[in-house]
Amino acid sequence: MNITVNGKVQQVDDETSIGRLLEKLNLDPARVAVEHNLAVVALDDFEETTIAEGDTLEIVQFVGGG
Amino acid sequence: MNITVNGKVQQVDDETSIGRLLEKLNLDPARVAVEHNLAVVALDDFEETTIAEGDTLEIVQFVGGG
Amino acid sequence: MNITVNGKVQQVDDETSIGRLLEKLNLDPARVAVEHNLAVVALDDFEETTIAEGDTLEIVQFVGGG
Amino acid sequence: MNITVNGKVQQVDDETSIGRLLEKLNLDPARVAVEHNLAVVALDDFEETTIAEGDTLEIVQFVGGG
Amino acid sequence: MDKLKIADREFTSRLMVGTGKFPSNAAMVAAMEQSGCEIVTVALRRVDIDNPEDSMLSHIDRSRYLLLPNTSGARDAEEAVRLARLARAAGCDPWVKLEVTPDPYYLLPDPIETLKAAEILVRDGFTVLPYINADPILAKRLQEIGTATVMPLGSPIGTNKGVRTREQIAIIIEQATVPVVVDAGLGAPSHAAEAMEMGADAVLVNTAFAVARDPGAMGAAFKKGVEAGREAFLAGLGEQKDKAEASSPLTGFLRKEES
Amino acid sequence: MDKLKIADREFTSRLMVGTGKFPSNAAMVAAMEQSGCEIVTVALRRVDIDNPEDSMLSHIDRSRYLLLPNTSGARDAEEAVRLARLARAAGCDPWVKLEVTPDPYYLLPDPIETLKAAEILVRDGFTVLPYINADPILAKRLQEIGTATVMPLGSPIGTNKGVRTREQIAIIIEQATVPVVVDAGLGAPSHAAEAMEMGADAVLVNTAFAVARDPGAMGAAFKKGVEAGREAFLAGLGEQKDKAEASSPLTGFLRKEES
Amino acid sequence: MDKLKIADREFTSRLMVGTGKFPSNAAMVAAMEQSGCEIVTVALRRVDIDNPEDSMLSHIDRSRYLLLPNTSGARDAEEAVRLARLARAAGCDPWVKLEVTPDPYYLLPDPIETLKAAEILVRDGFTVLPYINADPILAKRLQEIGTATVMPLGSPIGTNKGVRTREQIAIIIEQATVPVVVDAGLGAPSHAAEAMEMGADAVLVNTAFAVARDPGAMGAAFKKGVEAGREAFLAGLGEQKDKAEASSPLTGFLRKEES
Amino acid sequence: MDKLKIADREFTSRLMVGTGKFPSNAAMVAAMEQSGCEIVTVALRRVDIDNPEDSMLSHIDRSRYLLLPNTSGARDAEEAVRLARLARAAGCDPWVKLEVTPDPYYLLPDPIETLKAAEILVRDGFTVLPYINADPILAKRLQEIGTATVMPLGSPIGTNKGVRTREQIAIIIEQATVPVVVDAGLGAPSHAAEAMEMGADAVLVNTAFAVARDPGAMGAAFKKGVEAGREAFLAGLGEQKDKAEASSPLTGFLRKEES
Repeated sequence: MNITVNGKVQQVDDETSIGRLLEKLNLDPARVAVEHNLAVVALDDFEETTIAEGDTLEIVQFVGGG
Repeated sequence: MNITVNGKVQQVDDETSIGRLLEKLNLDPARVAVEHNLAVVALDDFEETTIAEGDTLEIVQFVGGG
Repeated sequence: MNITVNGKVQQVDDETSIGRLLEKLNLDPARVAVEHNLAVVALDDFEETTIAEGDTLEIVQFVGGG
Repeated sequence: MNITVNGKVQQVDDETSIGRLLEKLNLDPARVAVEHNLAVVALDDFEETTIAEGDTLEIVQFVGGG
Repeated sequence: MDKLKIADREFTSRLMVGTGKFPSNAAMVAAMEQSGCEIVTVALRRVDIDNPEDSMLSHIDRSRYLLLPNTSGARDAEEAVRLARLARAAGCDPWVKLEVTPDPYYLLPDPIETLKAAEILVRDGFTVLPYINADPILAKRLQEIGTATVMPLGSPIGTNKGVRTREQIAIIIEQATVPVVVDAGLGAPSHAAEAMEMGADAVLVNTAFAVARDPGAMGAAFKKGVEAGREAFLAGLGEQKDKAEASSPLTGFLRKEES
Repeated sequence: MDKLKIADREFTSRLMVGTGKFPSNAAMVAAMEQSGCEIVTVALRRVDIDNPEDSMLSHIDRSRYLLLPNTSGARDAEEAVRLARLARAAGCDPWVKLEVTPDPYYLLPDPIETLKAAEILVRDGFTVLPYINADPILAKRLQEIGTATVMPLGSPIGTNKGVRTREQIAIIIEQATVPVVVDAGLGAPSHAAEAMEMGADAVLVNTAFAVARDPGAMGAAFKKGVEAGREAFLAGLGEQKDKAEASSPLTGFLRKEES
Repeated sequence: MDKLKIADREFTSRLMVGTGKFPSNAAMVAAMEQSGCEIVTVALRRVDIDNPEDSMLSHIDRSRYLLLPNTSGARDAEEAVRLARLARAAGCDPWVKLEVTPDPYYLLPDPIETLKAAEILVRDGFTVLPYINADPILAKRLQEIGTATVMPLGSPIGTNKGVRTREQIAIIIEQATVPVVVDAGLGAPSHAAEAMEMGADAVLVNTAFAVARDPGAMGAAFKKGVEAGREAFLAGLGEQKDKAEASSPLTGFLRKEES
Repeated sequence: MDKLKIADREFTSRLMVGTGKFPSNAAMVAAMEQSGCEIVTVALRRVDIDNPEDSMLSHIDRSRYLLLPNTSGARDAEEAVRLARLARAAGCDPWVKLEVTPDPYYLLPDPIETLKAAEILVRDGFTVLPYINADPILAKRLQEIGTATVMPLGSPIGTNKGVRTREQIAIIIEQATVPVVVDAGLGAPSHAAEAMEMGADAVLVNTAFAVARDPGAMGAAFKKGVEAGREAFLAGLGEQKDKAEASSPLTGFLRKEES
């Protein structure tokens, strides 16, 4: 199915979760924060949060800033 | 009857208008602006605007300002 | 004979005067000032001031300045 | 005899020295500097420097300063 | 010819005069006249019913000066709007110098209430000249909602400290799509000239006139200061340099030319 | 009427113009004319024997402007004296702007050599206007030996940085018995106005005109700036305050009067 | 002992360090360590899915430094709130340096959106440190709605111009009921010391470290500058005087005492 | 290690302390100790024969501090030379802070007499530290005749106004071949830090300590201020910019990357 991640459309398997998506993207869950359809998702909920066709995800991490 | 003019309670005759009140107060209608129960009253309406018991009036004039 | 004018050695005829030198150099006497062996020469004295072998002359004029 | 010390005329015995004068004035020689007729006198010379009628002495000490 | 255009009106003078705190009406009029101003600000206050004074308006030739009522005394948007409407009802053109100053000590403007009042008054058909802190973002938002100018302060009212907000004013001017009028704190003609040299479109001055030994002469002095600054801005000022530059040629006198 | 008196001469203008570095003689003349100046400075240089240029003097109406030769290029008192005498021999009045600047980078004046040259030139009958660092003690010594003015610098020549020596200039003005002419570094009319507001008697400007996009217009702008500053000084400026002062009455609107 | 208290936490250091623009993580860590800071700001950005970099967090000892996420990049209140919540979800304490900067050129804060976001975040349980223009009224409103500090700018971010908003900062400090942290534009220890001498409670510095030849040494220098300013504030600074005052006794040497 | 070298002696501290005007000897000693200074200035005055006070020297540990006698009170070169010689006779090392201040109001130094006295004292074997106006040419001449430092003033003595002579001090530092010690007017650690950041080699402070509520603590504050400025100078300060520079990355959050 198609979802939008950080502004780009991505092909992912159906029946996936945020946890599995991060794994697939080689992103350490402890190092990122995720917004799922504009709602922040807590780290503990990554696994059970399933992603549906057309969902929008924002995955962010910390960088240097003043 | 009692009305409030510029924050002070005043005794005035029943059946009075803004025009007559200004006259009584020796104020030149052309030199002031009047707010009647929070609504601004146009100069031309001074005469027909009647005042009722408990009304609140603000009468202001121009002074020097920066 | 040799004289030094504005720091450069110049060949001039013997028996010359400041007036004649200026003429030869096409300089308007009214527009310059002359120092002859460190002494200022007045405009009126240009003619009778004769120049000798080895003399040093400074010829200056006005330019823009602040 | 009369001498001038720090701008004021003083009566002192004849045959006196700077050393003795300081003693009389209860001034610790190690804490002051002395000018005798405009010439600075070294600490070691206080004793043998004799004072004559009309001499001028300046006796100074250190104070706070920026 | 170099005109100042605010809303649909053109002005020759770039100096606006405030009428507060003058020792006398004569002093006020002298400052107004000699300053060459075309816009004068006035305030509204409650009439003292028990002993009304005669109105200062009788001293102002309204064929010559545009009366610009301010909303001084207003502590929030609602009071400011009421004052603006009262001024209009009193026969003024629908122009207003919008001031919302909750704090009576430094009389600094409230950005939130000022924007709120400006939105209402613009919709209400007023030509709005808002007095603001030197805040470039606020200035941008105000011009976007349709104010006729922005009026950033140079320094707090009445301090005579001049343009102490230089950095911010420069940014406001750079980003402005409406005239920038520097208001408050301009205590000397050099301050007014400095603002104009930076590219400000006009200045508003009051205290400097009111406290001058000779208010009329001070008006004339500021007139020249404002014109000097404006003309210098148009004539193209040079930049500041860190190294000195000879204003006389550096070729040596009485010695060989130098490279 | 408010005149500037230097030695035995009176002037209406308090703005002196330097003639260096202009892109053209026309630009120079435009700046002179529009500035309203009555005194213009010039320098002396060796004639280039091999290709002499025509003299810039032909462009200056000497019935209208007093020519004030400077001693620029002089690195010590002796060179300065020689230059002054040459200028006099060239037909100038015995007036001289005394400059002794050993350092070619910042062109700052030498206090020792300047005082020495001033003593000689005063004895020699010159009217001496010495260019100096903003040094109150040096200024005092110069006026004591008879110079006609003192000319402290605002900031290094050609930097356009304005009056960066405010503290010292204020002391010089306070102690002066001769006119104080602020010279060098005045890059904008606001700088000139500031100097005049402090009580300076006149200013000298050159670079700001020469580098302006429109030198003539800049001359006019400085004319107004100088007059603005002078008039404000005479009209009595108010003091700077730390607390704001309302320019509108603080009696509350629509609420009880405040104490 | 003199502690800085923000919300319910106490800090010994009054210098906060920004982590942006460093040439290397090593340089960043050196500046953090030598500055003695206890609070460091960080930003949030989208992960580049295609080539993710390793997180800079791995270089920051979180047992030693409180991570203060900022909302940089947010152009309005809603974006700022989302960023703050993401940072909290990422495991940070609910503290946020609130920045709303619609304009990408000067990065100046938006007073309206900042207040709006602050209200939401305070209700949401965040400890909010808002970055603002030097606007005393806005500062007052923010502290009234419960922000933990106010962070007025000294001059625009990254300019190194120091405290160019002195007048306004002084008023903010005078009226503050929460710590005042001067942020942005502090380019040298003297700037930081000046802010602290005025009575600021802390400062935040980033660019000055990141662009220094030796960021670690610059961190140590600012540490001393901040402490110097704070200690001088507590020790009671003297006032500025216009007349000189001898620091040596004025009794004449070698002449009669003077009155 | 970073040492200050004057003549043939090395110092770790770059802060010199003046001993005038302290409320008590205890306050003076506290300031000296906490400032970490190694050089303290003292003055010479006539003993009051009729009621001599005990000498303040008894409070100064001369194994720890180098006593630097000044020539305050001297109004010309001759008096200054006599004072220097008396100080040496009183057992001081042949070091002298040369001050010639004819004017008792602003206590500004006389450039002519200072140079004259310096020439005599240098020939006489003294290590001469002359106090001067911020005059780059005079500074150059003094170092050329062999003074051990130059000590330009930041602002008039005792005014606490800081470095008001920035332009000139910067030139003096650029041209200096001997240590530049900024003296007079430094009223806060930020002032001292600013001078050091500019590249000054040391500063001398007195009034700021003497008038502080807590002179000892103020000594400690200045110690840090001076070190902060010096370390920042060595660590390489960034330049001032006119445009803001983000300290957080400008890549948009939640929107496409921006170019």
